[in-house]
Amino acid sequence: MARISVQTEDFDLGAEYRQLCADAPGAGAVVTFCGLVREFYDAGGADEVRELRLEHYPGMTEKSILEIVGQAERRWDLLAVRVVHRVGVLRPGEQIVFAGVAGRHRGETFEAANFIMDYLKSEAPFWKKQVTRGGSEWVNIRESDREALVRWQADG
Amino acid sequence: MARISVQTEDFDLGAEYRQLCADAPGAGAVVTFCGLVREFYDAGGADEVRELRLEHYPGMTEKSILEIVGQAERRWDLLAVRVVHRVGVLRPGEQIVFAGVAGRHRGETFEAANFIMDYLKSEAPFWKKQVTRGGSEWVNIRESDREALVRWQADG
Amino acid sequence: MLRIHYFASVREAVGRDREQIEIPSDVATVADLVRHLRTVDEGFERMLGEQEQVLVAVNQAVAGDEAAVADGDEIAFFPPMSGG
Amino acid sequence: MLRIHYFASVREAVGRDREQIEIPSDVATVADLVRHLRTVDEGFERMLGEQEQVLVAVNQAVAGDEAAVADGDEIAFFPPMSGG
Repeated sequence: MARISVQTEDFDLGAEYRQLCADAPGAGAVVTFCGLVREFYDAGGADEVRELRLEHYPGMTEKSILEIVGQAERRWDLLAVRVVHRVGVLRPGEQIVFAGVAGRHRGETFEAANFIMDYLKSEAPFWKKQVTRGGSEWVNIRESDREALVRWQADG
Repeated sequence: MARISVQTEDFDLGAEYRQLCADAPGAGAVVTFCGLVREFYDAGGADEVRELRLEHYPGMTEKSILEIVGQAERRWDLLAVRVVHRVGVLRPGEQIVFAGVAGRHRGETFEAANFIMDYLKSEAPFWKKQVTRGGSEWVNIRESDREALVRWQADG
Repeated sequence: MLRIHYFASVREAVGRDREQIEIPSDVATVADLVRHLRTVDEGFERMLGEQEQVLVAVNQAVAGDEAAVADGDEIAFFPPMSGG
Repeated sequence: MLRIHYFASVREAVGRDREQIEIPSDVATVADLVRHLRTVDEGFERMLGEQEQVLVAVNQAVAGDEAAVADGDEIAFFPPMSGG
């Protein structure tokens, strides 16, 4: 059972968690990850972020997320997965992304949630532009996120 | 900022998450783990679990959890940590344990939440007894949980 | 006919977000298409010079230089993703 | 005076959850205390025979055989933890 959404609206982590539990009777472990807009981004230097603009590729985005979730489902014995990714204009402190995984045991549930986030950050067609007092610029993927992908492939 | 509770009452994951965010302005990542009572436990064989009785060592429990959280806070740059562990009589599907971590980046936040759960399972004085139709028996720690501890010590 | 989409910094550099072009007879792969666009489109050529890395998707899947391009395909050019 | 607590399967095997004992003059470590309890307490001796593994805490911290035990200490015996 996988549910994915790409949306401009905010989401409610408590409600997403309850849905995961409802989708996964018999689950022993539920891991949720929530990404929030930070005030300072890596590419950004010292200037405080006023807003983040999230652009995506409609159609390919949903396809990519389903593909990533499918990879996780083949790799681990999961009971339910939920991914929500927001697009549009977001301000510091706002929620950007949610990934929730329900499984029988803790280890695989943690691993799957982390795996989904690793791939989501670098294989789903989203792009962040940060707006600071000094202007606006595109956020580059952090080097550590690329390394994360290499790690999963080596584990494969 | 760390908050811990040992309680018989249930908890609300959405409320715990909101508190974590309030305790951690500037956070970029929040990971939550929730453990639920399963219908079949490892020590249990084929008999369905009717209830789980959670016993603990008042005083030492709180001390142990704070010690585990302190270790995580020294190891990673965390902004807020919350642990709730229930005791008493629980039924299948009920929430047993919550661990939430707010941090600047995703990797360390995932690692810290997983680390806290690893130690909580085998170093905090909680004991589970499962009641099935056939009787009741104490749940032994799973071998994979012991291995998890060895792994963290090797990483140390 | 090819539908071409541009996203993020690539979109800004090219100066438009989408277009449709007749597929030239000598374009059979992504590499052929890139060669064609560089020749006929100054904005595209300038974009390639400015961008550190440009990815290509054919029909909504990331593709390499040798991927086939055929009439009716949806092609997209964009920088490395930065979601999550 | 020592306060002794028993938990979980150890509690059930010993048949009580806590007690207070005068500390004998020859008890200076956890090992000494275990030896003493095995001698004076049949339930304790039987429990040790039945349990696969018994842990000891001195003043709410898990301790080894050689840990010091002194008047006023809180001692606990219990099986390996199984929380989470």
